[in-house]
Amino acid sequence: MRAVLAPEALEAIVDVLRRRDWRVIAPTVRDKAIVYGEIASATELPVGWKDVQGPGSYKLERRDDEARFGYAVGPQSWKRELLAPSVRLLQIKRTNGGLEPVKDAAETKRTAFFGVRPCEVAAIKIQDRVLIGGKYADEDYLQRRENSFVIAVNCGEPAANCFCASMGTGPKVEDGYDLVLTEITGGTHHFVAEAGTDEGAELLAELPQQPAADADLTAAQTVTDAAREKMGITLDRSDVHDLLLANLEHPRYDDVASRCLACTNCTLACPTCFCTAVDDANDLSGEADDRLRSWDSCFTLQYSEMHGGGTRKETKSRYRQWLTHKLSTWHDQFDTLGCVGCGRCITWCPVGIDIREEVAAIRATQEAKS
Amino acid sequence: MGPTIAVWKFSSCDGCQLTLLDCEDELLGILGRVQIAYFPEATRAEIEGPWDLSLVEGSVTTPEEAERIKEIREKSGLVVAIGACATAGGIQALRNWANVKEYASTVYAHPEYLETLETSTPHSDHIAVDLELQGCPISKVQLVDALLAVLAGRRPNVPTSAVCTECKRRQTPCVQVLGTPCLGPVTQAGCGAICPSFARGCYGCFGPKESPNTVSLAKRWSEMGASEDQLLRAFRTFNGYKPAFREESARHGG
Amino acid sequence: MAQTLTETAGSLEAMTPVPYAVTAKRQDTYDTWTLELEPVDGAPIVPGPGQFNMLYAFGVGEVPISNAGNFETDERLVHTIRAVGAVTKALCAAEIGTIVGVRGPFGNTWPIVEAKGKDVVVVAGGIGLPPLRPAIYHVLKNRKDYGRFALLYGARTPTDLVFLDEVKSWQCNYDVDLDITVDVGDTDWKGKVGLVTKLIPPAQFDADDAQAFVVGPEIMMKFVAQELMNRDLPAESINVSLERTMRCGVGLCGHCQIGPTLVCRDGACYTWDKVEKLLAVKEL
Amino acid sequence: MADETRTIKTDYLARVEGEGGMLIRLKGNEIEEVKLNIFEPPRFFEAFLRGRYFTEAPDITARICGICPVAYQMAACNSMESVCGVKVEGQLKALRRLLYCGEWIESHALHVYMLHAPDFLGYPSAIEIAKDAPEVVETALRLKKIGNHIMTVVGGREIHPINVKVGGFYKAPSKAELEAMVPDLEWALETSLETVKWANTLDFPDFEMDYEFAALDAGGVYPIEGGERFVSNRGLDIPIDEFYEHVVEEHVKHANALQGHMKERDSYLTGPLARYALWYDLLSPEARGAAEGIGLPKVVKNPFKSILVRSVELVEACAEALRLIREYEQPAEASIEVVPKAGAACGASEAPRGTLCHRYELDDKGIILDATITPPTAQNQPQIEADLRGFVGQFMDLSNEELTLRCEQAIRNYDPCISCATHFLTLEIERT
Ligand SMILES: Cc1cc2nc3c(=O)[nH]c(=O)nc-3n(C[C@H](O)[C@H](O)[C@H](O)COP(=O)(O)OP(=O)(O)OC[C@H]3O[C@@H](n4cnc5c(N)ncnc54)[C@H](O)[C@@H]3O)c2cc1C
Ligand code: SF4
Ligand code: SF4
Ligand code: SF4
Repeated sequence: MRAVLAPEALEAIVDVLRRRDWRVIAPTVRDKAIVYGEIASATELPVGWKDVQGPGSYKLERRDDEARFGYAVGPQSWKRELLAPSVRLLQIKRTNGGLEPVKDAAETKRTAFFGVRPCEVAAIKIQDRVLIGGKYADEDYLQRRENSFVIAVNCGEPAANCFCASMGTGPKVEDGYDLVLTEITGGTHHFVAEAGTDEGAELLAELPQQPAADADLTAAQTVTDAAREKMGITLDRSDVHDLLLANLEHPRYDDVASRCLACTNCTLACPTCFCTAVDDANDLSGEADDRLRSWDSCFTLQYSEMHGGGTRKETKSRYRQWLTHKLSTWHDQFDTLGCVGCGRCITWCPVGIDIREEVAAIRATQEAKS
Repeated sequence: MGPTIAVWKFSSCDGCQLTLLDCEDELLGILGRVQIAYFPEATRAEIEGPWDLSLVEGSVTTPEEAERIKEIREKSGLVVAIGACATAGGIQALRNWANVKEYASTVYAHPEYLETLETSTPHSDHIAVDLELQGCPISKVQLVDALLAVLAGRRPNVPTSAVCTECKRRQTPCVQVLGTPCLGPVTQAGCGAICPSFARGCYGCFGPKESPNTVSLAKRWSEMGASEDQLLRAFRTFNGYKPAFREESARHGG
Repeated sequence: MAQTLTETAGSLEAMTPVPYAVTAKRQDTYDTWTLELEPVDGAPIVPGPGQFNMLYAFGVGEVPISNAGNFETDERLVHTIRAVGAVTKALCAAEIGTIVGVRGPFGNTWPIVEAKGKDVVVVAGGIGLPPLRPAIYHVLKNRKDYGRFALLYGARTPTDLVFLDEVKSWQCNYDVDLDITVDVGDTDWKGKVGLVTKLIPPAQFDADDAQAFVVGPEIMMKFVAQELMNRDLPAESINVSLERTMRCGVGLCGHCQIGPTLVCRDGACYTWDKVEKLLAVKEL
Repeated sequence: MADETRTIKTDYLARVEGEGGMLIRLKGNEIEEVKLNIFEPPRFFEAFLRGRYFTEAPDITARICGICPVAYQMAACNSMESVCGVKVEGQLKALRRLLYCGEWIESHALHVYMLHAPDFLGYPSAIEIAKDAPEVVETALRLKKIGNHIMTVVGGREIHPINVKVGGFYKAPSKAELEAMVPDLEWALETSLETVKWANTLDFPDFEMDYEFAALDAGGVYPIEGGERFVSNRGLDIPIDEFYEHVVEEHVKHANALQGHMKERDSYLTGPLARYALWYDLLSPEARGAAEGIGLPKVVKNPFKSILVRSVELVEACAEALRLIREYEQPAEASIEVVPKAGAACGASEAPRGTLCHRYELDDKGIILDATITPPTAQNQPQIEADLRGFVGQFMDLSNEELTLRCEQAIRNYDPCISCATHFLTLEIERT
């Protein structure tokens, strides 16, 4: 099911969903960045804003139109909604010498993610594979995931650090959404909408709309084609798996370690990084123990700590772990790459380390050798 | 009867021990499970040592303090150093770059009454410390967790990673990327990343994280327009005497 | 979309510990204890040889510990634990009747059934013996199905040898070529002194038709594997068990990665050809 | 008998901030010596401040005292802004006042219930009170927590807040964030009114002193976060910039601190008793009502009754916080721009325990050339010793034990902060 929507129809989307008592999470402007937050009206979207991104830099600027989605991805990702930064897995109570594990009641409220970019849809699919697709599933993630409803938005204006085209995850979403919008700002400002699921179609049917003609679909395709063109291919994924595994001791890792802060920003900003820690927190009486799961990162020393010390003491090994995991060993572990080309790790690295450049540097010496 | 706890003050502002009294929700619960043996800020009562746990606030700045910490070590099961003063020498360690004795003798008729050492040093320079809680002041959450961990025989949850981890978990857009220099990437987590959440760069009050790459961060600050003076001061404030910060400040003069 | 997710999702109960009572306890060395555990209610879990459980000490935390039980005759969980940190200390301090939490069994199993008809070489370093015990019992129980059985056991000092009486009883009661050595002896020690690798050249097995099972510190496994390969045992026939920090034990937390593999999911048992290159890289 | 020497002594004063002791020597009926011994080691703050950038002063001086960091931050800001010729006004000033109310609530609740009350109730500490009367301590903790919560919301955290900056704040809280505190503050207001009544049930020694009360004049409001003039009930009325022309500091042998004196005058008193006596008419109706309700006169001369006045100020801080929140509108900018200028100026604020004055001299690049800080306890120290003399003179018949306890209590009347008092000893730093 397809349709053409006027910008005002976005308000209807929010309306319909809120009337169903769903939470609507969407991009909004806060703290000088575009972040996700619950909205009550489509007017809270970042109307007429764009982002200017560079390695380690991000700035919001005004656009000369009223685009609702005229920016790329910001500091946050939908990971915050699905693999929450910190949750209590369970509480274990001591009862007359015994142990009683108690789980919190499941949250059942549905949540619409409004404005999910193609790379983010891809990232959610990757986390699905990791967190619920194996032999064991993360219960909290599954619950949140089941309650989610994805309204995707195709990309017309990639930021400087975007490379989804290289990773095959954008700028046009292929599947994994309930509803997808393509924003067209040239001429009359409008959206081309397409349902991806029955639920998406149900929502679309409730919106004020015009039928979509072939020309509209072509126009939408032009938007994403232009975006793809603009990005070009900056990371060759075809050979990257073997390239990195063949160069585990590459001197480039010493070079990057001199710049890398091991601050964890890249991993925690990344929409696919899934590592977590489980810690215990006793209550005051000493009779109950909360087992808390929170975001962790392979860039910390404690991450790899065994009795007797860390496995990856040097920043160099931590960076190598991350880079090879993203682009190489993730594939061995989960049959997919761990990077969707969203560029967050580049933008939100406080010293602007660029994953594409690091790969290119390793590739350059490899090619020189052969 | 729970374990005995003694709270000791050395050269400090009292803020870290006040943190214990500031645990309003937890204080009575904790007091129900331990015996306060010595805590003059809160009580006149005293229980003689040895003590199971000593919380030590403040740095060592006088000969008396240098002796006292040894005695406390001998009489305590566990010694936990709390705060930047106790773990790094604190703000008063700025004296370590000045000549205290010389000045005191030119100004005071009886400098011997001052009884102050040339340096302000952390307890780990004097004794073996079992656990350090960094921070100026320490975090309430970490303090309560450490006490409960001791009671449970658990390892305290003291992450040695960067403030950035907390920034990201609380979803604060990185202020450094937005243009405000931030010490978060080289500073140990624990505060909850307060400063960036108030649109200000971290100023390092929790001291260095493990393997801090201060050189790279300082280089970035320079690119962002920070002067050498600014860099020197940034690394030489509340935890300036901790080796990683001390070495970095030295790279920027002084 | 929601429905399809639930249908295909993996098992959900993996993170909830099941209460088990400590029913027997034995001190093996100055820092190592063996606990026997039985479920407080319900049927016991049945691990395979080589699998581990996540053991939870109340209020202290959870750690991976290998199964060391004799599954051939006994349903009780047996864990031999060396007290090195908070959790293992708490577990070792557990008294009879103490309730601990158990999750598992996790990880893969030793290819011991697949080794049928072949010679078996077991090389254990110190506390590496208990994780091999289930496999050893399988061989002993089905002794006639296997060829020669060499058991090479080394430890740092005589006091670090565990299960010594039991090991010696195997030698008496079954056809086992037992050889024991310690790195550093003491006045009472009458046996061999030297690294466990020295026991390999004289060991009796047919390199063309043998399977080796090796557990010990990583560095020991490296040298043992090398020594076994020097005897022309192919790397594919050498099995080792790896150790990395684990927070979940079920492939969700990411901590136990070594390059392309997750130890909790793809291991902890590996054939040497799969891991040799990985372990050769410093801090991988 | 008449010549017998008697020593009243406490080596380490409990339930005060910092390290100090007390020594009183009597020969017969003659008081030979009264000393408030301050052995808290000097920390040389004024020396460290030299060479630092002017914007650092609020963060650095906060570390003089963990109990009243906001007082330091405000005095530092006031002083720096005065040097640079800017004035923080409107909602930003109101936010500062609100933050400060948080500190007053926290500090006063702590002192009234946990540091001072045990003296009146005959307990070594609030920990023991909690065993017999947990509700009293629970009340104290909840009040304290509400004060701390204000500091957390406005300042980022309760000890050494991070949001205070020369020129205002790094980030202004939203109205909604402040309004969320209203229910708690309403409870706190009610409870502080009860606190006044409860404190009035305590027994007070019959003792009065004839004080010179000194406090800031905040120009028509009860002085908290600042004030342009320093005034007293004996005719002192000076612009704060002239503070050091009237107050001299002296290094006495028994203290690692300098003591403040007013030139050509005796000791004077700053703090709740002084603020209350000078500015009674500026108290909120709630606070005045509370005072009237227990028949508290407009001037209180019995230092032991400072607990009553402190409770009245607790009411004031709660009522004021509520008013500030009701009238709050989030300012468009969280701070005003402050360009450094060469010059020198004083700035002051009313710490829970009294007037705190800072003076800075800057060069044209904003580098601090000179810093002087005079905390309330340093100013009160001569007065504390005077109180002890007066009290011992009048109650000489008490047993040694009783007299020691009472003298300690007389010191705690001031809620002295010894950590604050010892940053003084100045030190030249030669930078190479
Ligand atoms: C598959 C497998 C099988 C094993 N089998 C056995 C066995 O049969 N017998 C045996 O004795 N041992 C076995 N081990 C080793 C055992 O798991 C470790 O000795 C144990 O984890 C040590 O835990 P601890 O808390 O006692 O020690 P600690 O040194 O206190 O902690 C060790 C681990 O806990 C983590 N940790 C705990 N608290 C924190 C914290 N606050 N912050 C960060 N990290 C923290 C660390 O990351 C570190 O990895 C096995 C390990 C693996 C992986
Ligand atoms: S690795 Fe970087 S570019 Fe790739 S998905 Fe993660 S954050 Fe985005
Ligand atoms: S704001 Fe500072 S602490 Fe936070 S992520 Fe950025 S660099 Fe790290
Ligand atoms: S962000 Fe930095 S300076 Fe601010 S409170 Fe935390 S550790 Fe201290």
